[in-house]
Amino acid sequence: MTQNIADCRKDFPALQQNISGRSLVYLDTAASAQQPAAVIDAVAQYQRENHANVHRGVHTLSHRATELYEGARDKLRAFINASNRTEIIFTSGTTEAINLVAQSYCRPILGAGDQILITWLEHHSNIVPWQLVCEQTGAELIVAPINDDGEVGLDELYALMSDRVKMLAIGHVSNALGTVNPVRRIVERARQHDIPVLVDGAQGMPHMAVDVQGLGCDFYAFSGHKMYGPTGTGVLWGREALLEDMPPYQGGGDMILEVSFDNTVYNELPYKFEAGTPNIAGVIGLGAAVDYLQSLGMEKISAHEKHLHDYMVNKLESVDGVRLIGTADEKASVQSFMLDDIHPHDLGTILDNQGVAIRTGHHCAMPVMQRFGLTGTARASLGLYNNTDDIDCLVVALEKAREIFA
Amino acid sequence: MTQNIADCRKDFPALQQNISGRSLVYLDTAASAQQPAAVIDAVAQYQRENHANVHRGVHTLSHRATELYEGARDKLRAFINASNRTEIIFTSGTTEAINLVAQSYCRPILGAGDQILITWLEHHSNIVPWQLVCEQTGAELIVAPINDDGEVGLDELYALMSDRVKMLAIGHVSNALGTVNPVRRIVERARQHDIPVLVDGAQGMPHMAVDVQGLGCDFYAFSGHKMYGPTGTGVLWGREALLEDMPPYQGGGDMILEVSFDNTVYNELPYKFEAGTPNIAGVIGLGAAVDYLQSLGMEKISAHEKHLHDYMVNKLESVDGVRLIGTADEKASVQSFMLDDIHPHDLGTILDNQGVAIRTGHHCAMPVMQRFGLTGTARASLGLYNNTDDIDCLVVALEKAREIFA
Amino acid sequence: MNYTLAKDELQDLYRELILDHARTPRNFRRLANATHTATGINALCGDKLHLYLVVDANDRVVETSFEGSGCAISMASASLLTETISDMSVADANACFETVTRHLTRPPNGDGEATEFTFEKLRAFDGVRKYPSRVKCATLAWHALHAALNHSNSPATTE
Amino acid sequence: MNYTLAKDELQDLYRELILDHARTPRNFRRLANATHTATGINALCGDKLHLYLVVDANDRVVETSFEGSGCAISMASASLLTETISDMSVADANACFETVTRHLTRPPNGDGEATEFTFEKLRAFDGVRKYPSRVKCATLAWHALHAALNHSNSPATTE
Ligand SMILES: Cc1ncc(COP(=O)(O)O)c(C=O)c1O
Ligand SMILES: Cc1ncc(COP(=O)(O)O)c(C=O)c1O
Repeated sequence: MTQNIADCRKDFPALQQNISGRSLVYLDTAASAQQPAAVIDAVAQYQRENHANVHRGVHTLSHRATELYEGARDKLRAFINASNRTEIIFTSGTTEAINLVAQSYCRPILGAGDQILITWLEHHSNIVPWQLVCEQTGAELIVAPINDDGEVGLDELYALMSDRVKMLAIGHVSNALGTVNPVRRIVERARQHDIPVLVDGAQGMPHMAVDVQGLGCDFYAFSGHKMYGPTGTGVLWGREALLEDMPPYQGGGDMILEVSFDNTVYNELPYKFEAGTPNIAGVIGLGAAVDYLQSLGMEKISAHEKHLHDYMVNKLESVDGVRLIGTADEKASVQSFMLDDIHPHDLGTILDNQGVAIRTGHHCAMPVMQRFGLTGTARASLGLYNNTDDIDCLVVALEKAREIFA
Repeated sequence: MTQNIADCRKDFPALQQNISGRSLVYLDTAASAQQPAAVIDAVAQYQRENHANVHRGVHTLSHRATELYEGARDKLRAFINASNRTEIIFTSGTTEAINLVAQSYCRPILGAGDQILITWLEHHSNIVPWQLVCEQTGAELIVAPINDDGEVGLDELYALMSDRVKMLAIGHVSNALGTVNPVRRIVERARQHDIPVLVDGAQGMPHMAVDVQGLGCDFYAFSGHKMYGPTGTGVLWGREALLEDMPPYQGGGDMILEVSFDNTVYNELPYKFEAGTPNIAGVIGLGAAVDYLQSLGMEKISAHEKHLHDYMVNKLESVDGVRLIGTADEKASVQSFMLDDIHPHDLGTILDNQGVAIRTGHHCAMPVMQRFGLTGTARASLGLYNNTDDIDCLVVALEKAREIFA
Repeated sequence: MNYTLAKDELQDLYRELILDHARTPRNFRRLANATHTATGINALCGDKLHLYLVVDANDRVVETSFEGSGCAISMASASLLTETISDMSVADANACFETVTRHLTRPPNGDGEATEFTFEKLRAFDGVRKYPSRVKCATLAWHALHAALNHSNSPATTE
Repeated sequence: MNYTLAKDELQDLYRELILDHARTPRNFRRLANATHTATGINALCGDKLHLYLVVDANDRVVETSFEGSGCAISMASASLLTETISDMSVADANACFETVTRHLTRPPNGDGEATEFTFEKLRAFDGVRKYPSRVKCATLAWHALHAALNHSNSPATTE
């Protein structure tokens, strides 16, 4: 494992390959990050040497698996500065984490007249769970607008805050536009109305040091695969006092202390919310991803990515016909754009043909697209393993696209 | 990959190790199976070479990941003889699959006066989700008894069937006792009352060829990690006509066709039920597990395990002080027992000290334990990689336990 | 580095006929008197197109048009579809749907393709078959046609 | 094969004193006049034990008993607990909880253990420390004691 960001690209096996005859330029980290060998190997080693079901076994393998799984929980707790390991609930991803809060925290307390507040910037995973629970309860979904730069209008957001709002759910960083929301300030305002705040941290975790107590929010949801860990893993962090009062989300093994047909006693936190056999191998891999990120240092990663992002924006602006979508003051590692009137989908194919992987389409953020009168954009997103050569390749590839569609 | 069951133990890296100085005897497959190298390598290779997010990307890696992920769906469809790939819904495990049906199929249609029918044999994952939905809707959970051999009383079960019953949820094979339920006959009776049937197949899949159309049930739920695949994976199979009519379970990316704040259009099957980034690597590993099982042949696996199970039962009966719990006529690969008045937990430790891994406790089936007036049992469970030597080691270890507690 | 190959492949994908129809789609309008309509949604990119048909009393497609937005491949495909099926019987149009989608989803250089496929202009899309994620773009309009002729209510997709 | 080692380890875990208390637990009964009670649940094996205390007006534990079922380690631990804390002040019993649980959860051969730990009989459990999954069995009764003395309502567990 390397400690130097400039060298760390070699830690990622997937980046050592050629695509269409040229070495892969991966600019799709916002969709899913590649994994360092340390993560891949931790998963494989667990499966080769230490696998068994967790929590209920007295034999050696079961004990080892439990220690590794619970050890990952400790790593995650420290990584986001949660006050207690019981507040770290493993889920299958951000999406499940948000649905859990919508169903277990909100559904029992919502009724007609109540509101859930989100923004136009959100990913579908931070929209649809709220639409579902509003439909189920008769509550209303209200949405704070964004401006032409892709920033949430704070005045409008604050104006929507009231006693009727039972939850504010807001992204830390927009996956479509890269906008970084001023979460701490927003939380302070929400506090004045006693509105609990869920932060969708799927795009926050990979790019900056996250301190959930510092942010002041009540729930923070994120996915392993966006932060260089395995798919099928995620975390819901929640304040213990809130989690304690919530009914379980799913029923099954491990989430109970005692089952009888008359009376079932739920287990303590975090187990109350972890029904069934968890993704043991995945969670252990996620712990290894945290180790990897900490060995580099989140501050260094942020600085590296900030530098690269500025370089990318400059370069893109120098390409004739490029229109940037998402020009907020505070941005992280993601840039959407259009090139002439080339459809993003065509652009994606042409770039892929030159070894450059970008994402195209609505990025699971259709309302953002509608706001800009588009059906989709091309999006280049950065990870800690990218460098300025990658950006240069992107620009060359864009020039070729213009030639073909000239 | 070997084709011969007698040789296949070498395909499993975890079984090549020593525990407490002696070669591992793994008799805890019912809790979680070990994985063949073919599965471990498929996961690692995917992560090293082909990882990207699925379904929405035009670039090469995203395309490869999508093909591999959807290819696994085709494998699963064929493996359980589902009529359509749209009926294969990937979940995080059996537990989530059952919760999905309880919440999406049952919750909207249940009210006071309605009933859900289960049996005393069920795993907590096939009890608690129904308790939760009954609590939410005012419906009633009714439970068919089991006899002293650990068999469901069919007359009593049939007597409980009526128009009021909106779902029968029953295990294919009991994880605590190994009882195989006559699912096909039971489904036929349920049909006469138009009762839909969910089969908890967590312990069915690893031990026998499963044909969901042949069984005639409506839903079949199972976990990857019980059938030599990765943790964090599972399948809900359901009849297309039922799945079509069910509202989504979770909201998020991929489960919608179109999102706006006025109107959200859900995606087609199976995507409607796969919100968020799935466990791509895990599902690909599950596909590799299916390939592995098919290369051996489920019939051969069943025959091998049946032979071993009979051997184990005979051997256990020859040990003084052993009392078998679960003596049904139809059994699969699982045997619970007590030894003198040694507490199972102590037994587990003593066996572990001799390299023999068994499970002890309530096996997430507390009602079964209560039925037998126990708090727990010792349980030896078999996988395709076990052999008669393993059983002999178990017996020697049990004799030592008797010495210590003499 | 093998840029020439890549560029040739791209030119094979974006042939002149495709670029031409994408730039200037034919029959691009709403038909107020449509007897059959359908919407196609490409879940991959979120694009939508609406197909309009006028079928007369003799079961003949007398007019076809479309509206919507999409990539060059899907726009060109829709545009060429409107030209291809104009004046066909409903049965022929359905058969055409079968032939075209089968052709496009067959791997390149598969068996017997030369003999079977008679819609010469549509060979412009042959390059698409190397890009499985783009095949859906090329078939979207055809799936919409199938839905329109068979009165399906939910939007057609290519999943 | 190293059976001797394994057997020695087992004898270190299941020492004579533990087997004796497990076979014939002391103070195994319900106390109708208990002033403090608590239930301990071991989630690992589903075992439950109920602890009963009589604390007098001077905050002294004048009687202790337990009921329930469990493995040899947890039964012996509960049995020895009732003997150990009988006649202690509540403050001393709480301190004893702290000392014992700290001692049992410390890895074997850790620092400074010899000097600190004064409950000689409870050294019978030292062998448990090599079996982390069994440490919970040894500490369960102690957690129940802590819950009883501090009036906690939910069942004590060792998670
Ligand atoms: C019969 C049965 N049903 C359900 C489950 C739950 O499976 P999982 O924990 O993988 O969700 C299990 C396994 O623990 C089981 O054995
Ligand atoms: C901002 C944001 N929120 C939520 C999600 C959903 O995450 P997942 O698909 O891992 O559940 C994503 C990623 O797709 C995202 O970028």
